[in-house]
Amino acid sequence: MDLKEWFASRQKRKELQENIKLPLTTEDYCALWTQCFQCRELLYTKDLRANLQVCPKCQYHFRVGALDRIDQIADPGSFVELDAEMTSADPLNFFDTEAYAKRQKEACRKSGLKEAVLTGICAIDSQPVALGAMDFGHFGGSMGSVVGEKVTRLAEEATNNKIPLIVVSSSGGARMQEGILSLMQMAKTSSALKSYHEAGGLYISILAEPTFGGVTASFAMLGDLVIAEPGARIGFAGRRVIEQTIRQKLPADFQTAEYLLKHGQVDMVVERARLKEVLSRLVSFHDVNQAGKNAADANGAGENNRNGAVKSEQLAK
Amino acid sequence: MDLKEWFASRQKRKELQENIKLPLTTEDYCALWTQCFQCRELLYTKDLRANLQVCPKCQYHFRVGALDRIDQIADPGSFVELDAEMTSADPLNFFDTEAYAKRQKEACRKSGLKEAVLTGICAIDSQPVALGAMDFGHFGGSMGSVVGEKVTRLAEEATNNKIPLIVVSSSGGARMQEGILSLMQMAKTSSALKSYHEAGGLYISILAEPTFGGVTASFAMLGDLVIAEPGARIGFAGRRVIEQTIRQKLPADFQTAEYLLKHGQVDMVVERARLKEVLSRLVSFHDVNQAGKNAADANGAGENNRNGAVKSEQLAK
Amino acid sequence: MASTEKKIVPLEFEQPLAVLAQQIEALERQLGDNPDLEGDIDRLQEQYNLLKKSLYVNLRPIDHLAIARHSQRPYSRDYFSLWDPQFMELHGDRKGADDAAMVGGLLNLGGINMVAVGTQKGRSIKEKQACNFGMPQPEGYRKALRLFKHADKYGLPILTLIDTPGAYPGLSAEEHNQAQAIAENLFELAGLRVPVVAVVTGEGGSGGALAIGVANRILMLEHSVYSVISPEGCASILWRSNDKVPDACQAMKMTAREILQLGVIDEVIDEPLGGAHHDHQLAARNLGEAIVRQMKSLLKMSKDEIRIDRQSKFRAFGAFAEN
Amino acid sequence: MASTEKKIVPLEFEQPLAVLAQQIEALERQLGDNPDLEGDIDRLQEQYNLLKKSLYVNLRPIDHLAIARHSQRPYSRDYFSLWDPQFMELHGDRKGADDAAMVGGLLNLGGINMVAVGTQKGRSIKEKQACNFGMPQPEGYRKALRLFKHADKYGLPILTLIDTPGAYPGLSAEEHNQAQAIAENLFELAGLRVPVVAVVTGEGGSGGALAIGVANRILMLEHSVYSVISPEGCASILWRSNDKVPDACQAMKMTAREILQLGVIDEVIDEPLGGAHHDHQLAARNLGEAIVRQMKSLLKMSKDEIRIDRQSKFRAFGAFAEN
Ligand SMILES: [Zn+2]
Ligand SMILES: [Zn+2]
Repeated sequence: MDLKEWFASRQKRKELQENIKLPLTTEDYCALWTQCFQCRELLYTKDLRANLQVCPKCQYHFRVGALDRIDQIADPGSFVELDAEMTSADPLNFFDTEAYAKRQKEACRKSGLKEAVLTGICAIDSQPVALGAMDFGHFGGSMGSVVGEKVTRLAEEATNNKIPLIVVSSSGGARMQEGILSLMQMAKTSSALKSYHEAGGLYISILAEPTFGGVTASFAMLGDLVIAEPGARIGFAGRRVIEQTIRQKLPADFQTAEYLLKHGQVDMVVERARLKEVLSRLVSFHDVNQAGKNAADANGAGENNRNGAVKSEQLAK
Repeated sequence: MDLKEWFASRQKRKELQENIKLPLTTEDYCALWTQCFQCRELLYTKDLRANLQVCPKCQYHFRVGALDRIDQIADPGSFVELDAEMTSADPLNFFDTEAYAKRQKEACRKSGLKEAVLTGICAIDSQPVALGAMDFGHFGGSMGSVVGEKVTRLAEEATNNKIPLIVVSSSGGARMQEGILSLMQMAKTSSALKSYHEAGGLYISILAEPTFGGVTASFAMLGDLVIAEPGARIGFAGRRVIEQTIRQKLPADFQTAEYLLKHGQVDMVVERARLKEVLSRLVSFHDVNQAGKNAADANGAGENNRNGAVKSEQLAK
Repeated sequence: MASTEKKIVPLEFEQPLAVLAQQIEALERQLGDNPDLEGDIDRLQEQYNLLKKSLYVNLRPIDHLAIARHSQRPYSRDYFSLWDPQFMELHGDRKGADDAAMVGGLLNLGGINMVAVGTQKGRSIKEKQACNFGMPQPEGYRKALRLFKHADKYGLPILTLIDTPGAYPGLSAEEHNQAQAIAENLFELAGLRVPVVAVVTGEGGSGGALAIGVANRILMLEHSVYSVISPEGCASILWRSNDKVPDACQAMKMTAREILQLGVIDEVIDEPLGGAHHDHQLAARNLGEAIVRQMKSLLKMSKDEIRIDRQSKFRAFGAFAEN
Repeated sequence: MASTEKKIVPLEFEQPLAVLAQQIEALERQLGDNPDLEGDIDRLQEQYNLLKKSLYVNLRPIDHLAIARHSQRPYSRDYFSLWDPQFMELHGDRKGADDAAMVGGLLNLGGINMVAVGTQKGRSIKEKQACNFGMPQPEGYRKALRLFKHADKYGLPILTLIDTPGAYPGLSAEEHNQAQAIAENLFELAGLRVPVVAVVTGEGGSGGALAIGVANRILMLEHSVYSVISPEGCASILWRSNDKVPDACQAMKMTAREILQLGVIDEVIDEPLGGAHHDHQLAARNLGEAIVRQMKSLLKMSKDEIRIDRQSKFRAFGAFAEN
């Protein structure tokens, strides 16, 4: 599907029209100075943001909010949000030391977001993609019904429009306050990805600091390609739980992106500065309209690779 | 396909008629007494054979030749051999300290067989199956072009007749004297099994003492179900080669059937006395005509399981 | 019956009952010397029966949890062999491990050939250790997946029994990508074209339970529990206190009846009074009948319908508001 | 050219050539003092060129083996980066390991997007150890399989480069079912519906080579070898002697031209004089052109034709008599 077509068809959809939020801006919660978690350098917050939240001294990758993440990946002005108004219910009437309803309000106030994931359609170097970005700053990026539903709908949107799907995960896991329903979101999102997979889709999962629990054990680990950000901590069980269970000290790099790469769990670790470029090339390399089709349709190699942006210069030399 | 039908259709095939070898008898090469490899007990050879070549004292499973193996598995008189006359060529004109051609003759004389595998169609508790049995006594059970071709044809026969396939492996690996062509038999047999698999076939691979190298790394490890005989040594590389490479002593049970079971490589270890019964039940449990079909065709559970010989008695109590 | 019952280890909330039982026993011992005691015994026995009934109808969530975790509760292997003495176990993931915490094989239940898979806790100390207390490793989930695919190939319906505290939080489990193993099962189960019936028979612990729980029909035994996190984990995170486990049990709505009310499962199966551990045979018969009933109705659907049925079921889970 | 050549470590059979080169060099050093030497130098140079040409047209099988194993020979990673400086490597089997002896990723060669997979030997001691001297473990074959399936999904053709002594004969390799890993690759490669081109670039060692070698078109570099067992293994088993390696090389017919004659491969690709290690750029260009040519012709077939083409090719291998 052509990006222009998509934008045209979108115009007809009333509920989407109401939700257009362009351009993306948000009040920053950071103060004037930020100290680097890793090298302890004091950084001017504005410079840090300009450097994609990467410490210029030690390359420590700070967490990125969903809005900033989208800005870093999507072509400027191209992101059109889906399901922007979806909010959590409280199916269990959950109360621990505080009511879930109250905690939800508090989370929204702190993050400036309605939920822990933003989803939408955008362009990457003019190639249309379905993009989701989680925000750890909202309720620890936990997956309740809304995260599950929005990711599921995004996968369905990608299936219907035959466009690549990219989700940036950053989450502490399932949202306990929604009980068994939050667990079921793991199966719901995975099921939607299964249908997307069989339709020949390309799903690139990006694992950002931190990704754990039910999110890792569902859509985050189901990418056709899986990319991790440098230094990001990624796993199923938390480090402390494991240490308590096995009564053994864990290696220092345990559950880091680099550890996962060494243990064959991610395709690549990509520094944030190169992320958009890599995504763009991966998207252009895989023709999602080709997948499942007969190779004979392509009438030879050139045609078969008409989406290929990467050209071998070496061979021509 | 019904067994009777198969036998009827077989009658029309001239080349098969010529090759009928019923009933199976062979001159035994063993002397009057045999000493058990494991417990050192001196056993009366005739008794040992009557006990399926299993030591009555320590249950050591002696190697079984292809003819005896077929007798142990097939319903009496039901085995009809395929490709009985196929013999090795000498494509490389191979000569080491002796010509391959001469070694082949010697192997035939010693084993009384034309090649290291016998293949055919038989019945197991009246259920038709394609059955292959390797003979380690012939050229170390090595796989050259004939073994590859006969196993491939057997898989094709099973595919065409929609019947289960059972192969008992016992081999030192590929036959060096046929060079690269013997290596290619691994791919040829695996490719035939891929087609059989996609046609919904049931392939039960039985690993007998010893199974190594190119046979293990092709058809022997590709069973839908994999059964090993107790104590059988099974692996890819030989124990000595590994010890020389890693300069480390290997565990005593390394590469035994029980070791493979512990390491998740085989579905079950089945003693020879129960092998036929287990095969019969596995064949009856899986409806190869059902595989790939729509469940709705079955009109309910009873029909869906009309081949099921195993009935739950407990539930009726 | 009474003699079987006596061997059963009472739970904490069953103490009043145990005390009464002891009193009855004491009186019975004196009965020979003093026949007048018979009336007292009868009265106590009546009291015992009343208490027993009222006790088991007013169970708190934490009591269900205790029953679900009772070490004499029937485990997957018990059910399989009670249903089918000829159950043929299939081992291994084909790639290096045979996880004893995940049992699977070929089962004939009520005349239906099926592939059965279940988590396994183990009863003796040795068994428990071998089974890692019912906590599978990635290799266990991959073994289950291999069996699911086997079933799909031959059109065999799938039964899963769930009784696990969860996937094992260990070093090699993380190294071998526990998360991916679970996710892949969710993904592949969604696409199967054979009927899947899942039963929570004891503890349904989080993602480690769900990894064999993406089914067309989900049943729970009366005293079983199913939750997104262990109550201990929930209490420690939300209340920062290990004393608040009963509150966590309450808050999470993890009992069979509550989960039924939330619409996540299809049926609650009654257990023998006091719990399945009081009568394995009866528990197996009740559960077996329910499974066969569900399987029979599912086997009427076409392969496509089966898959759509399962995917639609999970598609609907969730509670949210749109503007 | 001469200066590049000098850095190259000569092989044993190249010693006469090396001696001549040293003599020429010595005379050249004296040339300033004694201009009369120029004629001698020219004569020696001519002799050198003649010897070089005759040497490389009369290579024994063992000489090809030596060239195939030359530590300066280009490896998979060299070819990938020479062909496509933007080659995107994809790591891991997703289940616990990233075998460095098996390299794979997304390659654009001659304008064709493809998935490329190759064994990798490593050049420095450290690299060699990391790459296990080019001997993959089961995890390496499973990583390759993952990439093959990725290619199949997106209709991307597959290129494999083979240069391995074989699969690693180790303890954990056996534990993790090396045999099954290889067998599964043979099985799955047979079923792929995208073009597969395999090239033996160095050593084609047994099942460990074949596991990425079930292709529609199989090419071999001029000095590469391909055999069912290593010549050392063959000599030790059949001759019971390590001195008989040259005889084993001869007997097994393992050189590119011999394998072509046996009908197992489709094409032999010329190498720069003396072997690919003398000119990586030229070797890569020649090979790249051959691959692109083969790929283009394969891409004209339908997906079904591609699969049938591959399966038919392997179906035909074998030499036997029927009665
Ligand atoms: Zn820093
Ligand atoms: Zn014995």
